[in-house]
Amino acid sequence: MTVHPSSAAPAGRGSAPLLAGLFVATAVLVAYGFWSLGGLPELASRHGVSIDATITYLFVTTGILFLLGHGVLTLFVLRYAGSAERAAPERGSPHASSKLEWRWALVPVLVMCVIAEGGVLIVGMPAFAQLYGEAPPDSFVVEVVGKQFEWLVHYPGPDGVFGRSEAKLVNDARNPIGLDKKDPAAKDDIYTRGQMHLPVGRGALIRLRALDVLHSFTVPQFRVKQDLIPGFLGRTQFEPTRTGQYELACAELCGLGHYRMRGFITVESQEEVDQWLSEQEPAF
Amino acid sequence: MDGVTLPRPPSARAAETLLVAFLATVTMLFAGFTSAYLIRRTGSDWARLELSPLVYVNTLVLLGASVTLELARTRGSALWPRAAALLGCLFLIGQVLVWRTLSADGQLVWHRPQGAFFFLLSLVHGLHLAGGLIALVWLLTRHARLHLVVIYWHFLALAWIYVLALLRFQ
Amino acid sequence: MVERAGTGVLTAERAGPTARVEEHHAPRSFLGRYVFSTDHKVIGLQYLLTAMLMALVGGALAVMIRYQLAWPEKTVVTPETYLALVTMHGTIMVFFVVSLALVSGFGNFLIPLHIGARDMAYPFLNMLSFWTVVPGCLLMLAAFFVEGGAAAAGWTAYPPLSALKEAVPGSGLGQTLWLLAMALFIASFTMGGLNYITTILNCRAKGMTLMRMPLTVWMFFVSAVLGVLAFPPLTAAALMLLGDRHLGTSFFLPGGLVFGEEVLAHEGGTPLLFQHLFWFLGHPEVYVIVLPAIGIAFDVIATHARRPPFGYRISVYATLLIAFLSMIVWGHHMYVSGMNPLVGEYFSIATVSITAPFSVLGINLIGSLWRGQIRFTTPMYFALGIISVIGTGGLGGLYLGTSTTDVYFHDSYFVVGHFHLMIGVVTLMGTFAGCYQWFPKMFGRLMNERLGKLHFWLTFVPMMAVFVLMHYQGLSGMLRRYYDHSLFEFQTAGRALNKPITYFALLAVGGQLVFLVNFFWSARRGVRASENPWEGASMEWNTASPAPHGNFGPEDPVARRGPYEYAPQDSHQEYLPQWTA
Amino acid sequence: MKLVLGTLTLCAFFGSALSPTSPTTSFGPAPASGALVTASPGEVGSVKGKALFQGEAPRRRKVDMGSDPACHALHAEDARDESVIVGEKGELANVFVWVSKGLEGKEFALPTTPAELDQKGCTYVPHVLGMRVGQKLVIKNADPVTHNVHSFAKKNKAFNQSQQGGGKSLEQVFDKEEVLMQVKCDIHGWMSTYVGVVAHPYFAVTKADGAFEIPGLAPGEYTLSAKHEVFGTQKTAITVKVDGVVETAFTFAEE
Repeated sequence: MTVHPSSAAPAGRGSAPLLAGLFVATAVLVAYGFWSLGGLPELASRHGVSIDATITYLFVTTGILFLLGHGVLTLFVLRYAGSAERAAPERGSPHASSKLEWRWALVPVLVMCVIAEGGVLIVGMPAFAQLYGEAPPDSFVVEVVGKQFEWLVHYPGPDGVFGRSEAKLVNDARNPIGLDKKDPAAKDDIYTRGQMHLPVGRGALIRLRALDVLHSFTVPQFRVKQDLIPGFLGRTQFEPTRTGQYELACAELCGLGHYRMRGFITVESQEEVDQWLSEQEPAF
Repeated sequence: MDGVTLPRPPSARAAETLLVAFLATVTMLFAGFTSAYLIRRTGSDWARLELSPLVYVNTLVLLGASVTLELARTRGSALWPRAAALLGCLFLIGQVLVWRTLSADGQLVWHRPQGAFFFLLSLVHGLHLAGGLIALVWLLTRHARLHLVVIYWHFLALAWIYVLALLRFQ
Repeated sequence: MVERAGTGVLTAERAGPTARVEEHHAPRSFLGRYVFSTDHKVIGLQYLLTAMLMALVGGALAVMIRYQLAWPEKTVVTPETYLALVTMHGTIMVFFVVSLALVSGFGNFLIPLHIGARDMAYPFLNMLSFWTVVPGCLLMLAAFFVEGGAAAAGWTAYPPLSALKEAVPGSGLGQTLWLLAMALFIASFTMGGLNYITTILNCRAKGMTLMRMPLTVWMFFVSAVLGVLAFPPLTAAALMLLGDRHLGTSFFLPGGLVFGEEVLAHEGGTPLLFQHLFWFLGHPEVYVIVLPAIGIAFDVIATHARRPPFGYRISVYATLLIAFLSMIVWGHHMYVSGMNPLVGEYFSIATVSITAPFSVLGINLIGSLWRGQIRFTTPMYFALGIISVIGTGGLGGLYLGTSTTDVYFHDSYFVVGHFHLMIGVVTLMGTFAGCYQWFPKMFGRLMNERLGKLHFWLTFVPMMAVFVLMHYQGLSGMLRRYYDHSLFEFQTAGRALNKPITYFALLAVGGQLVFLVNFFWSARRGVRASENPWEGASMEWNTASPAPHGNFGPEDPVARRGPYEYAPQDSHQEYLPQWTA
Repeated sequence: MKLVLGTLTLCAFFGSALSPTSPTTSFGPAPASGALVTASPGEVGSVKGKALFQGEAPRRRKVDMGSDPACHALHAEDARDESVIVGEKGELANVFVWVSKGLEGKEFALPTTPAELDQKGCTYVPHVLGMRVGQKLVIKNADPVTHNVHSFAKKNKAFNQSQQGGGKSLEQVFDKEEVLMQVKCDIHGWMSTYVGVVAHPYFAVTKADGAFEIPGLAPGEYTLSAKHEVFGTQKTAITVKVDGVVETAFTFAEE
């Protein structure tokens, strides 16, 4: 079989600057966008510092790799654009240079081991330990019960003990978290619909429970996100560091009102929290 | 070219490859069920499954079919595959009987997880065996690809012993 | 390259003297030729056209989603419909568009041509696989018209939401149809995958050793192995979910679920179990569809840069490593779903390690241009675009694979932007590159280059804009699967980008019309193509355009060298085709 | 009370009252107009009574609308839980009273006006609604916020739809009897209403004074039931005589 002269292949060098321009523009715009548009909400928790540090670390490292990659791509597109003048490409069997190929394969492996694994282990670990390690012994304990489409916030009341609750006692209007009236510890319990008050500068330990489907406890400013799984008692912990009101959102698809599942977290001084708690109506 | 061409029929090795790949799929299916089983077993409502002795009779029948097929492969008589098909049918009937005894015991009801798993696993296994049975019957007249069917049946016999062991030793 | 033939697996199967040689005539009837054809090329095209039809639906859903997000105050759809849109868009696009077009469509079309086979190993199985997925498509679409609407529990179908009709309207009949359609899809895809594996291992032409296969074939092979191994656990999960929905079993449903004033009778199940089984498939599925796109990019770049791909063997090994790793990292989708943090750390380390072989592929893609003589054809445009998109999307994956940062990014728009870049834009661009590249083998004509390049600009620019902007939304904390973001103050910053994204999305969807026009116009009116219009060296160019029934002439093709002998060192030819002596 | 115009026309034809032992079991379909008129005295009797609560009335908790400030803003002072409303002398409101036995096989014309359920101030109005099998239920939303209307019907087909603030009304029809089917809004968890769907027109809901009246009941023996969402169901046998008024009372207590 003979080799036919190409009828479709030759294409003008003019494409090279166009595509090079496109890749430069992509690199510059994407990087600039990350720099300027992608601001995280203002941080308001202690462990969040490490999370933000990890994000910044990845910003810088992946940013360099991204720009480098696009730079080389652009250079190659310009440098090796085919032209009528250059009759043939430079010759050389690739297998003669397979050592070179292996060397180039080692580069990303090493770079990724250092940048990515290093990042995961060294920069990321502390935040993970704070999120999932032992809660500080003096933590302020609150329970959050997720249901379609509300956050029910449950406080143990003055006795500091959460009352027993049971699914069959749940009544939407009268007993939304199913507290057992017969349990003495439940009498003084307090529950609210989506109102959580937390003391500033003290660890908060949030017990997580769901009544119907999956939900996810999310406060972007605290950099926390943890799923609520029906049938399991989960938990998350963080330490609010700034006073103010924050929105509690649901991050796991839970049904048609998912986008409306809103709660409020007020971070204030311990005295104000105590004052607020004392104003609440007890469960029974 | 006018479209008259000479495609090669798939070689015996192609059929072997297909079978091995298919067995890998089936293995992964049982692996999926196994991991589900191991996790679900830790549930609060789990109770031990009391298997009826008929299960072991069935197992022997299935192993018998495997042995018969092995004979069919090495001896080459037309009788052995027929016997294996018969034993395969007996196994399936036996499995249905097991379901009946278990549901009479109240063990094979949907809200009992151990019963649900037994039913699901034996059903999936039984469906694959029914497929093997069809292949066997189809090949009764031809001797060409018998060894593939034999491999498949051996695999299913092993799979059943695995399922049984999984359900039995908890 | 010269491969030492004659040992072990690397030797291609040869038709021995005992093999029966039958005369097969090309079918003459319309039904036999175009409908119930067993010809891999026809089946490939059937898949491609089916995927195009499904893409029209998936694209329309995307437009509706974007419209709602940009103008929530107009409330064109209700929240429950919105969830159905999101769910169906995801399912249709991942399984019924990208998987069908790229893996099933191009896999079928290219594998036998590439390896010098006359058809797939099992043509009837191949036809059966296509006609299994067609009712699957119909069932999936039918779900829009049943009571309660289509499935609305997300494409991940997490129970309890997907298991209980009380939980969301779409979890009625719509979800059942969804599960059945997925079962048909899985059955079809498994048949196809088994056929690919068998064909690649057994039907290669004489001399076509494994290391003489084009990278595209390698990628299809790895993708088929992954698919065949990863889908069964999802099948198991789907069976169990059906049990929970209709038979009263409790595999995934724990005790004490309350809806209204009723406590459901389920007891003891674990919702997390489903997530594990789902992602055991779900993550490899990403590679099932991304790898073939990368393979196509390698082939297209080699053809049009007139150079062998940089590090062919290394790419093969890297791909095998990626495939292996992809099966042990599924947990990175579940960092915040309550898994043991130590397990989370393991998944994080394993996940991030994928970046090493993956970036080797990236380096090799760029390296393939090195010292080349680039011809800027339309397929080359798309292949170069793929490099840029993989770079962008792939690096974004690090933010999600690292468990620490995923706590913040999980279920935010960052995730949406990331996976759309990787399994949306990369795969679509791979499909397009393939279309432009191998159109001559489909219809004997070339696609229009002007329209093709216009299509490239209308694909790359708006799609990158859409999904990169979504990364910024994710950084600002905006959450996904929200019908309306205006209720939350923290989403104000991200919401501002909703309108621009929608404008770009409309442009991107509209740009695809250019492709459709080009495709159908060129199929009948395009410039006639010679046998080898791109001067390609691999086996598919060793036959007429369009490729005839049986693919090659009366004599079986023989592979005498590797598929990428461009600018060979020891020859004065510009390139050496694989088949010439 | 609620006999059908068609029946009356028939009555007029025969020029006499239907005898209590009339073999007619079907009152026949209503004419197109379907207007409901009260039967003249002399043909029918009625039931009157009160629902009472025994014991210390539970405190009516403040409805916590904290999760949706838009709802909170609709109330000048705190709304109170409506599930148990007990008057000073123990009168129990929102009890659904209906004839649960004795009307089997009889058919009654449907009212042409639909039953209406409104959402106002993020509460349902009325809190307990009685309606007929086959009658249209119109659900309105007078609030500026989105609600979802989710029925937990056991015998009828359950539904779950969202409804924009001030948006289109939703319509539903139920084809089976079901007393106290819960309908609620999942977005605002406190919002719950109960709908009693019965096949005949003989039902009532107790008012704030605990009183109810079911007029126009043909003479005969019936079982009268009363159901409260919290305190459950009570039954009593009654015998209605021509022109007679049966007085009865239901007393509920905490379990």
